[in-house]
Amino acid sequence: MIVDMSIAVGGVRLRGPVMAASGTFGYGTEVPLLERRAVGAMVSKGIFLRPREGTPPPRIAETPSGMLNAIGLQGPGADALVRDYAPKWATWDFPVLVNINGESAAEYGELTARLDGVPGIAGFEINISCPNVEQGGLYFGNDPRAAAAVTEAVRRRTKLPVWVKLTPMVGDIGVIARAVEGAGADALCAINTFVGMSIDLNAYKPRLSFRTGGLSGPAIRPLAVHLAHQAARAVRIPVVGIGGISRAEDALEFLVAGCSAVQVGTATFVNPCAIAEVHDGIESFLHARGFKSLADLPRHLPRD
Amino acid sequence: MIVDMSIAVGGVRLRGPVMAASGTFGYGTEVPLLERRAVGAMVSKGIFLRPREGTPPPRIAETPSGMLNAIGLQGPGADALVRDYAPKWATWDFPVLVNINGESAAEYGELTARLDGVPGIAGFEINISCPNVEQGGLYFGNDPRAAAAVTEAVRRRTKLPVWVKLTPMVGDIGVIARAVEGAGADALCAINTFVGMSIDLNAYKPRLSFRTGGLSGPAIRPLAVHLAHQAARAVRIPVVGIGGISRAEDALEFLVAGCSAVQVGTATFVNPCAIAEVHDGIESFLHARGFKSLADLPRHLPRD
Amino acid sequence: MFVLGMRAPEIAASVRAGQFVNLGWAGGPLLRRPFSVYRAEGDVIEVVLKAVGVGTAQLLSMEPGDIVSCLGPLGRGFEISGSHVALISGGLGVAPMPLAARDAIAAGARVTWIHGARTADELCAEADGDEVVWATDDGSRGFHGTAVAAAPDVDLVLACGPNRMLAAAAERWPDAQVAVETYMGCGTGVCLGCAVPLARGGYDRACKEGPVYRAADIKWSMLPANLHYVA
Amino acid sequence: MFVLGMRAPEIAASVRAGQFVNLGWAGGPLLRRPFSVYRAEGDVIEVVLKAVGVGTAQLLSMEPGDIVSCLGPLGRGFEISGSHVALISGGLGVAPMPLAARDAIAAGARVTWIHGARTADELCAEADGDEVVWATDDGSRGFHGTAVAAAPDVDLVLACGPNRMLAAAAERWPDAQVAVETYMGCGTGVCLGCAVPLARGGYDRACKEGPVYRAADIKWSMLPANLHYVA
Ligand SMILES: Cc1cc2nc3c(=O)[nH]c(=O)nc-3n(C[C@H](O)[C@H](O)[C@H](O)COP(=O)(O)OP(=O)(O)OC[C@H]3O[C@@H](n4cnc5c(N)ncnc54)[C@H](O)[C@@H]3O)c2cc1C
Ligand SMILES: Cc1cc2nc3c(=O)[nH]c(=O)nc-3n(C[C@H](O)[C@H](O)[C@H](O)COP(=O)(O)OP(=O)(O)OC[C@H]3O[C@@H](n4cnc5c(N)ncnc54)[C@H](O)[C@@H]3O)c2cc1C
Ligand SMILES: Cc1cc2nc3c(=O)[nH]c(=O)nc-3n(C[C@H](O)[C@H](O)[C@H](O)COP(=O)(O)O)c2cc1C
Ligand SMILES: Cc1cc2nc3c(=O)[nH]c(=O)nc-3n(C[C@H](O)[C@H](O)[C@H](O)COP(=O)(O)O)c2cc1C
Ligand code: FES
Ligand code: FES
Repeated sequence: MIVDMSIAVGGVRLRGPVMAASGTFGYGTEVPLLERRAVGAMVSKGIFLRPREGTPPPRIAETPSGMLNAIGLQGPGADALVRDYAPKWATWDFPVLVNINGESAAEYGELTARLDGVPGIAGFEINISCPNVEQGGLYFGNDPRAAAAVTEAVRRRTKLPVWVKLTPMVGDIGVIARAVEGAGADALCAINTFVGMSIDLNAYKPRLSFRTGGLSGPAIRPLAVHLAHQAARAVRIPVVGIGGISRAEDALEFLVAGCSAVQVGTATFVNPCAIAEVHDGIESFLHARGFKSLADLPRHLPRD
Repeated sequence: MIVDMSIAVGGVRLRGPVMAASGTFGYGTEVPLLERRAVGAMVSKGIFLRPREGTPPPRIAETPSGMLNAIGLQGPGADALVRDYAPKWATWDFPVLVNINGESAAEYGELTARLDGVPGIAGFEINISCPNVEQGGLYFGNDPRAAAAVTEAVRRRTKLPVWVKLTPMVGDIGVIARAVEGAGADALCAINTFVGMSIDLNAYKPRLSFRTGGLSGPAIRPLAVHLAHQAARAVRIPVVGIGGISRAEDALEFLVAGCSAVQVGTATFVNPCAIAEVHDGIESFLHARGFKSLADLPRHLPRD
Repeated sequence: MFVLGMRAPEIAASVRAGQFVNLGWAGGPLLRRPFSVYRAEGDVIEVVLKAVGVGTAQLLSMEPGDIVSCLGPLGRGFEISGSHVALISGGLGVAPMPLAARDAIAAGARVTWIHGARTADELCAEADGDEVVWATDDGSRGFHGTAVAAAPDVDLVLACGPNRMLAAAAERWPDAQVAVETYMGCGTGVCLGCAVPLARGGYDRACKEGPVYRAADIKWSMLPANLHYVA
Repeated sequence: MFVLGMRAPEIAASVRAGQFVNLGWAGGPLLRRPFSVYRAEGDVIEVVLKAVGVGTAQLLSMEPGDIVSCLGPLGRGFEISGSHVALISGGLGVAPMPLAARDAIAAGARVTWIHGARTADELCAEADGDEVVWATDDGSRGFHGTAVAAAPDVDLVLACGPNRMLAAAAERWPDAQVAVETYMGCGTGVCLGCAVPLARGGYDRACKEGPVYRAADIKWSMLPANLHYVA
């Protein structure tokens, strides 16, 4: 099969369109049976400037075709990341982006400055699904000004590619997409998890200790395809589709809807070879339809 | 089993907390094997003032633990409803609310005036998940002013109970909930379907002729429980929980999260006896825990 | 093509040709799957199917004794009349025909069954009727051409198969009775998901007013042709 | 309690007592389900389970020849040492004990197995060890009280069972090795869903640093006690 699967997304060259989504692949050192050849890129677990403990258990709950998680962005902080992981990433044959988080635009900027130029770090994915502590806990992700401010704060500290990962919990995703495009994002990632809740009927309280959690998995795929499509229509920069991808057909839905590449998350928990299977399946699909390269796939839906 | 399952919700007395959701029970005359004793109330298929053809097929598509629909609010219009269905409803032993729709606040008001006082119509459920044609197609449902304007327009034309059915596609459901409470709603229904899209990879276009559709079914339940809980925390009027309920445990999640009653939608497609099974299951649960009445169920989660 | 039998005494006793059952089972997909009743004898009904997706694959991996929830009989079947009836089927469109043949014969009619396929491999093994005509697109068996072209002119034409075959039948016999295929949400008339576009404007429900229609009553250009019923 | 055997030669050859496998199967729930390896002989591993929810119910309805995807061996098992080892189990906490007994005996240790249950009905049928002690909450068989109370003082205590039983073991033997239960997303260390609160602060991953811990290293007050592993 000779299909050219490579693609450039927001300043990052990928050998294939299937990446590992943040928080579902650890720091890339844990996944067993990993078929590295198929990994387009990895986005590492979301990190803050300083170490974070994360939330008490229970942290996950299963729901129909999905799961809720409230990990609380547990992580070792920027210094440990630079010391323990980046040197390994520098030797790998696929790029690693760091998913960055903060409680204020300034903190995002500071974290970027700390990580910029560190060998092994190919770019940044800004997670704007964080509460904005300065604004009373409102989310950066559903306020176009706050989202743009965070993007600018990061953009000013680095020449590396900056991707912005959008939250689905918004009235109009196009507004946020345009705001962060204007603030200098090189690509958008759509989408992060939806906020959900599941109740323990024995205890009359939420199953998760954090009360709410982010819903991921196949359940959200139709919502994610719609939002990624809306984002792709709103901007000129590339959009990376995320949400409920476990088979090649799922990924192809995002690509046909206008995305340039995709990330696989929860599916890796179920099947450690999910990324390779999605990659290979896309290749077979393209081959069977006579496409010579990923770029030939009809990408944009007929507009209304 | 002697458990008092009755409850009053926003001016409507129900013999049980489980109602039929709009658009999933037709006009109440179609469902086979119906166990009427268990139906708390029925909300009829969404109606406009004038007849509507609806959208071309395909109108539905299955997704993991869910389905997308774009029926386009096909319906016979107010006059036919009054002539063909209301007289039947007037003889039934459970109340029927009419789900009302419009393209402008004025149209909602006109429809209410046409239906107010017609025997068989016990109240109104305002569907605010409609595009506001006067405002360039923005949804009433994610603009607090537009949502309040529609609620007021309906409120002014009737003394019957007015419920407002919220859309989940909003940045902050509490804002909309408070706006429509302030405009005179007697209860809130949370939630309507989420907008989603599914792609036909043979045709490189959406499966649904309308491109997007509303996602319903178990897949959305954790999102619906969260939003219903948020709405219930935001207002003093009762909230009716809707979204992915197919078993008693599902309904109980909404009740424990602060809802007063629930509606069952998609589950009726799969199991025409779903309402009765959910009702009976809640009764058994209450009985097994020693509760004498539905009102005794611990209703509000510990607040944070 | 495989045949699946289910004990369903009430349905077996009352089902009419062209009606369907809506099947659901534990561990299956969310929505039920509609299937025409293929045969009904004693306590048992049969459906004919092949694996096209997750639901049909699961049905075909069932073992004797497994339990399927079977809602039906649903929809409006064929209205049989006249002294010479032609049954025209394509692919899995054979499904409603054995019952149609039974009823037509019981009503004293002569029955000609014309079954079409792309190749001889796709022809179904058995057919009931006074006269059986095979038609293949590639001429590998019987008539070389479509089942519609192979059919004689008779009093009543009943047809089932891919929507594009039915559209062709509608051109030749406006009064033919055709069983159409749509996606279905409920099968019971409440969801309006199974819309069939009508020549006079508006939509009917395939599960309630259909799945059998007078051929000329359908606006064929708007009925999706790419569903999965028949390959 | 039922035992399910699976052909899994590589896992059978390498699994250590206290490690687990993460099982997934077609038509099953989204997430895999973790199970301790109960026995390993030749090409076959066994797990012990009872139906508590949808996943275990589906596993128990499998037929010989059905296929289960079996990821493992996962986690860190027991470290066996000393000349007298006590195995303390409650309910389904028997699961890792046969392998632990095997390894302890192979290491030349004397093994005392204390198994606790609420009533005699809940006791498992068989137990391996030089000495077997039963304990029931209601005194209907063996020692009247908990397994922890029934245990002798020995060189090494290995325990598995409800988290509240393990918390009691931790009070008596800070150096006991306990196998804890948490919900798991991946079982492979990437999701951080299986957080075990540590006495020194922060969290470990049950699937990677655990599921076996030194008893005193866990902050028991923060570990949920209401999971489903053991009724
Ligand atoms: C009245 C009627 C009678 C029929 N009789 C027969 C028969 O006798 N024999 C036979 O083999 N087939 C029959 N069919 C078709 C049969 O129901 C489909 O083959 C079956 O639903 C396919 O299911 P599947 O799970 O195998 O495929 P799927 O995997 O579900 O099909 C592929 C895709 O089709 C879509 N899809 C399938 N069913 C639906 C649905 N109900 N709603 C929305 N989307 C859907 C899904 O999105 C899916 O991705 C009949 C259909 C109708 C309407
Ligand atoms: C290391 C380890 C070893 C184990 N060994 C055994 C063993 O040997 N024998 C045994 O019987 N059991 C064992 N268990 C427990 C076993 O995994 C559970 O009994 C099983 O997951 C329950 O699955 P179920 O589908 O039957 O129940 P469910 O129906 O899934 O359980 C009820 C509820 O629990 C929740 N839940 C269950 N599993 C998860 C999960 N992974 N993540 C989030 N929520 C979840 C769901 O929300 C569900 O509503 C072990 C667990 C662990 C962590
Ligand atoms: C356990 C878990 C942890 C996650 N952690 C992060 C994170 O740290 N940063 C982030 O931006 N997204 C995080 N996500 C979101 C995923 O990257 C992805 O956007 C989401 O899960 C939807 O994709 P999926 O359905 O393929 O899982 C996490 C998701 C899961 C399930
Ligand atoms: C086929 C279909 C038609 C619907 N029509 C309407 C409608 O006319 N008006 C309305 O307010 N909601 C409508 N809904 C939304 C449902 O009433 C309900 O809010 C939603 O389906 C979520 O509940 P469920 O998951 O139990 O189905 C419709 C849903 C479906 C599936
Ligand atoms: S399938 Fe629901 S109305 Fe026909
Ligand atoms: S279960 Fe995912 S890290 Fe342990």
